[in-house]
Amino acid sequence: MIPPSFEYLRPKTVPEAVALLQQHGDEAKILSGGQSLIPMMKLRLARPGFLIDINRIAGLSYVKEEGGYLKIGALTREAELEAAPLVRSKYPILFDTAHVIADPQVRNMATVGGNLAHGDPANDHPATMVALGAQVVATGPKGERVIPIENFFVSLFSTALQHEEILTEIRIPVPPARSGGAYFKLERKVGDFATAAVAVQLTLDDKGACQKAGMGLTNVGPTPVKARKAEEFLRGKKFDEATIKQAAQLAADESAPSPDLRGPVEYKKALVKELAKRALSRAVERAGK
Amino acid sequence: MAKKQTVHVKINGQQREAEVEPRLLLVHFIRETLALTGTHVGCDTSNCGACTILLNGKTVKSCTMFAVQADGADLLTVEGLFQDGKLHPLQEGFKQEHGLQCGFCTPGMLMSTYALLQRNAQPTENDIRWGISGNLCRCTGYQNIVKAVQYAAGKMAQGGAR
Amino acid sequence: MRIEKTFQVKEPLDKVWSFLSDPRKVAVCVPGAQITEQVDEKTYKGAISVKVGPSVTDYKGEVTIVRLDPQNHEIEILGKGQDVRGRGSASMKMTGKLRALDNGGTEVTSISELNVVGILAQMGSRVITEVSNIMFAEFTRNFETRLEGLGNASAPAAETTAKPISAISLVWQAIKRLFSRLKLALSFHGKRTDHADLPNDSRVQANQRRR
Amino acid sequence: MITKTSAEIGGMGHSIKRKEDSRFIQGKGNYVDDVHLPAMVYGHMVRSPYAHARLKSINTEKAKQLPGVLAIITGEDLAKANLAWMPTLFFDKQMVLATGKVLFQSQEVAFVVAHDQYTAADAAELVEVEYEELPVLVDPHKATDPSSPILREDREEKSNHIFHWEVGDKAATDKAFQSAAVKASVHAISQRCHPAPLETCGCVADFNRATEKLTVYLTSQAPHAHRTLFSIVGGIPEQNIRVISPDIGGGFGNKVPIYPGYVCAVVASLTLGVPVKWIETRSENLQSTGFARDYHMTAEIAADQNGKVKALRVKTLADHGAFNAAAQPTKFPAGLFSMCTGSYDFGASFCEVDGVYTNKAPGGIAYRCSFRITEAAYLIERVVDVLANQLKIDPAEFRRRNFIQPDQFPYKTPLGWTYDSGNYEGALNKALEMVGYSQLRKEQEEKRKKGELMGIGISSFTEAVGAGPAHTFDIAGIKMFDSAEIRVHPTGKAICRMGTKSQGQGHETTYAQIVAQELGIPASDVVVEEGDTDTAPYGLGTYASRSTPTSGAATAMAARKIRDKAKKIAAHLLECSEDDLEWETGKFFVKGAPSKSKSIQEIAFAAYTNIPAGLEAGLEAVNYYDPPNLTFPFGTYICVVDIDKGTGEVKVRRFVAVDDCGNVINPMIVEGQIHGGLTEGLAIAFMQLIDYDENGNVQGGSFMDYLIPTAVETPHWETGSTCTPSPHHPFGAKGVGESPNVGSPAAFVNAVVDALSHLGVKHIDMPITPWKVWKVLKEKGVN
Repeated sequence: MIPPSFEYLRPKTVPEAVALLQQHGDEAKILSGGQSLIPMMKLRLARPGFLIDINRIAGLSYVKEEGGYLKIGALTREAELEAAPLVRSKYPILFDTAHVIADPQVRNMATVGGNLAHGDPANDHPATMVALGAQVVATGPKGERVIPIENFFVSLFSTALQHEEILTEIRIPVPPARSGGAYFKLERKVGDFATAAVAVQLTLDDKGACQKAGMGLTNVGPTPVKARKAEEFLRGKKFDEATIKQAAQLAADESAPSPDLRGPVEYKKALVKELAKRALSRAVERAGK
Repeated sequence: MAKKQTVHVKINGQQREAEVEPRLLLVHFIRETLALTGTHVGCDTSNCGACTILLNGKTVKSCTMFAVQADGADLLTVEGLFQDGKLHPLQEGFKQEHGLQCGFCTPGMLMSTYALLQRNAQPTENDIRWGISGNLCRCTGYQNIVKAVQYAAGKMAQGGAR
Repeated sequence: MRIEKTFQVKEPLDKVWSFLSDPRKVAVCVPGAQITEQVDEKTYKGAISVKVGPSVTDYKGEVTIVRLDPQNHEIEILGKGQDVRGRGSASMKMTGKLRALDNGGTEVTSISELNVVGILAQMGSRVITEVSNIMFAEFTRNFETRLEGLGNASAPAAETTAKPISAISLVWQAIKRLFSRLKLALSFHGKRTDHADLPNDSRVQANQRRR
Repeated sequence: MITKTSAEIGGMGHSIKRKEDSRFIQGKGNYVDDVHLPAMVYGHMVRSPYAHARLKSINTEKAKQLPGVLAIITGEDLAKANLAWMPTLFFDKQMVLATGKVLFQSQEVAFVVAHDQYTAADAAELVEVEYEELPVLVDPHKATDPSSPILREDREEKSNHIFHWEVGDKAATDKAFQSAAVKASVHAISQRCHPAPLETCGCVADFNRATEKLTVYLTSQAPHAHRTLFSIVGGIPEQNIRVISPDIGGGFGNKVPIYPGYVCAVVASLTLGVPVKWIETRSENLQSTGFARDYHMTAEIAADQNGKVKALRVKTLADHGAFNAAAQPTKFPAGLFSMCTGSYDFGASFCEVDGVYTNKAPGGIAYRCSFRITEAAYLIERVVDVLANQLKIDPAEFRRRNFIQPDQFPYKTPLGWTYDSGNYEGALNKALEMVGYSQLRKEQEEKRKKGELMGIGISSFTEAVGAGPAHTFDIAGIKMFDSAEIRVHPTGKAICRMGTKSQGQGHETTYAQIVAQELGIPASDVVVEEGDTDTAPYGLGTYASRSTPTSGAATAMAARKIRDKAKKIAAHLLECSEDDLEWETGKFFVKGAPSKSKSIQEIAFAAYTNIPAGLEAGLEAVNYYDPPNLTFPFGTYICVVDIDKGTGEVKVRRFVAVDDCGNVINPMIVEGQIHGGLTEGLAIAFMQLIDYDENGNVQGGSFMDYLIPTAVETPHWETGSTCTPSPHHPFGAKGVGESPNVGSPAAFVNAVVDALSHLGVKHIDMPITPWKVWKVLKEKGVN
């Protein structure tokens, strides 16, 4: 499998990269981890005329807490996220998510930024970031702008990023005490896209009831699905079995999967419900610790 | 054709350079340009891992990277495992425990498990299975590969470390 | 795959029929499509560009009126295109039926069947249904919008002119309409200049194609 | 019994480490894609995106103008040389490059040759092909409908029906069914799948204009047969063709047929006079070369109240795709499918198979099995479970009641096979014991009370391997013997060449062990060479687990010839009569005077330095071995699964495999073969499927959707063995490489069905995906 020809550009800074995007317009494409783009180029399903390789831009790879946010540099590799002590200790949902993305080699190259910017509803971070209420920082000719995650995914493979913009950072509000999250994914085998997956992030109040709930669903719609009804339903509720079940049902109702080789619509909806139950239970357990 | 670019790499300890088209895949650079054919191609879709190499110490699928991206990088392929006149304990382990049959996936498996042992010197069976989950094998059923890695881990713990 | 949709418009049946029975008018409701030439009474040449994320597939082909039944106000249109790179084809069969409503309006029923053959169907099985859904949704919305605008003098003149049709202007109108109303992932080729004059919100749509 | 040699000799039964490994672990294997010849150029195939279309025109002008493009070959070009079509391995023909019509998606349409593979790929895209799409036939059940298009216009018979084949006594079988107290049936599909060895197919064709010699480096499981076919089809004198099968990265049946890409590369090299390399991509491999199975089967059993089976009736529809390229050398259209009576003592039986064409890739190759025996084993092991369940008899007990008994061997089956030896109950008992069967059944009962789903599946299969006796098996008329040639050097070391070809089975080690066993030359002193048709004796290759039963036997027979000659030399050296000599591993000694002996090494030296009068110099022998019968390995596999009711996921908790392949050459290698075969069985049961949508688009045409299990999905295998030697094989071996793939699918499926049997579930078709299980659970009101 041989990719079509392209010009390769390797900017050293974000402004340089943005300028290249402006210069080459529609023909240009950002190369980050390349683990989605390069396979498509090899199949000749994608044929950008210019590849702007941003991997050598310094300062875009980090995982740190700052100003009330967990900040993840767009070029942070999935494997780095998975291994980050801060993620392991405080953001188990991110560890859950990174761990089930593709396979070890792909995770060494694939970036968190790319996983979001590709706009693929089957990618794993989008749902998790939806659950976490993250923000995406886009850098363009006029500088940075912050896009709330719920406005970021526009349609299948399309995001709110403008052509001249590069996704540079992901910001996740540092969860308050008594918070917990989990990501549950069913895949046909390691390395596959999710048949369905559910991300849940909860904050409990001092009585153990739900103060805040975030739920995102993977690969059950043209964009990652924010399960708003389930989130609203949970607010103020105690997490008993009936509540969890009902919230899971609401999430399933909000999903809009398409049939494919992974299963029919009916199954995928049922799977959302089942995985939502499990993710909610695990999130409650983690929040309670 | 896009204009050629010069790629410098250090591969298995040796400096090499070549002029390449930007679209040249790293795996073809290694196999064709540098004539190191131990690294294999088993699929087109980044699934099989036969092309796994180490790039700056991390495993990558060299079929899913362009050679130009590796400019300036330190690469290790299966040909670089044999050092100081000795097989790497993993190479020994694969032979001792019958961790290979047709041998086609073996270079990729060796590179993935090499990286695994670097970050986890005493992996459990589960760690090993997840560690090689980006490498497909059609012959062994993986069980003896797991044993081969355990063999190497044991040997390295006894001081054969590399 | 097959999608059936029924909707109502205020315009009277005759007017709707004159729109529906003209493939040049219907074709431009298909996202990314353009009619480039009329071959004969029932056959037109056209092109369509389907974009899914970073992938773009351009099809060239024909639109044919398979069946035209003015008595019952039914039409069957078949659009078939081959990938310009020889990697497959796509075809869509659209059956449209009209029924006069008591309130003077018209009920439109459209049944669409889409078949995709080749590499997209092989490699894109994960997204093909989703893409089709989006395309159909766009098509139906355009169709409705066009019908609603029937009485409107601002309807593109090109649609009523005979062959050859100005592909660029036609597509351009379609793009404007689409972008001004819709959020969609499919975007459209057409040798347009730039999108500087698009309304602000549509610019976002037109631009988010690379990553 | 086999005399066990010392570890230093490393004869049979020793788990010596593999000789071939040293190069593989150092990245020094030599696979076809590693072959790099001076001035070599590259081929790229243009393929049809359509499953069925008329070819209206091919315009190669734009492609030819691309710098670096050397040639573009089309079907019309080949037709001029009468090469547009080639024979398949089963009395049909196949288009090399399409003329007139294309009949399946990804069919070969044109072959582009360029200086490098990147340019070739670019040029392939510039070849403009105009098609007119035709109605597509995907469902084999509709193949003979009058409304379906006729696919093969080249055939005289205007029908999509290829063959009808039946075997057995229909009248007696029907009668047995009429009077039967109990009947059970199952409709089961052995789904279309693909062997998908990790190395795809490919070749380097190198025609030397000066010597007029064509050398083809080929991913071939049968290099000699391929040489002959190249000669017959291409009209090149056979002595001018040399096929070299270098290291092969797995075959599993995929590399038995000849593919259009090979022919095109040869034609291109003949035309251009330079070496031409063509290597398949993975998608091309899955979409166009040798698929397997696609048998749609119904089995019915008639039995008495006690669960004693009486008769078996089988009806099967075989989907062969666009060309019948079944790689099978029997004279029966469905190969060994009539082995479907399995391990059980049936009375009357009847089996019929109909083959049809559809708009799918051609093939019907034997994927890690003898021709169609996996389908047969799966069917019988499935239907006996259905009957056992119907009669509420434990499936282990049911099998025990119906097994062919050890004293019945050699056993003639009602469908015409003669099994050499077996002890089915022995293997069953061992497996039951290893797995702790009665305890598991108790656990299952308790779990059911709690609403948990756990299942135990048994498969007591009989395999048939080692094709084959020449009276039944041939390829294009060439009888299916196989060969070995042993040369002992003056220093007592040896080289051994065979007609087979390892693809990972470890021949370089195991054949050396046979020589070691027979001649006492240490295995480490024996080099084994295969795959070069200029040096190796003629043979039919490696598939159908035939290497040990045929070339292995030939090795022993050739070694025995050498021993006979060595005896003459030893008598000469020891100045005694041959009758006074006795053989002990590695030496002849004078009876009653063991100190008077000559080692094989001393004898070898003498064979070149001190030859007795009247004897030719040298110490070598060749043997072409035609086995008197197939060998019939068997075993019992037991699988334990747990089912997640919420998601439908099946987890294989345990899997016990007890195999009986007779006497074992290298237990380590046998165990490795079993691990691998079980893993492929797992994949077939739960993952692997080449499907087609209604337009004939391949679904599962890449590793994104053709699912190969990773180490994470693969369970830990528990292996055991019994030993019932083959009575007719020179050292009692039977062959084993494929048993696990033949026997295991039924064990997996039986386990899943067993977990759900209390809900009234009788059968679920493979691959058993989570959503299929979930759907069944939903229908049964479980979730």
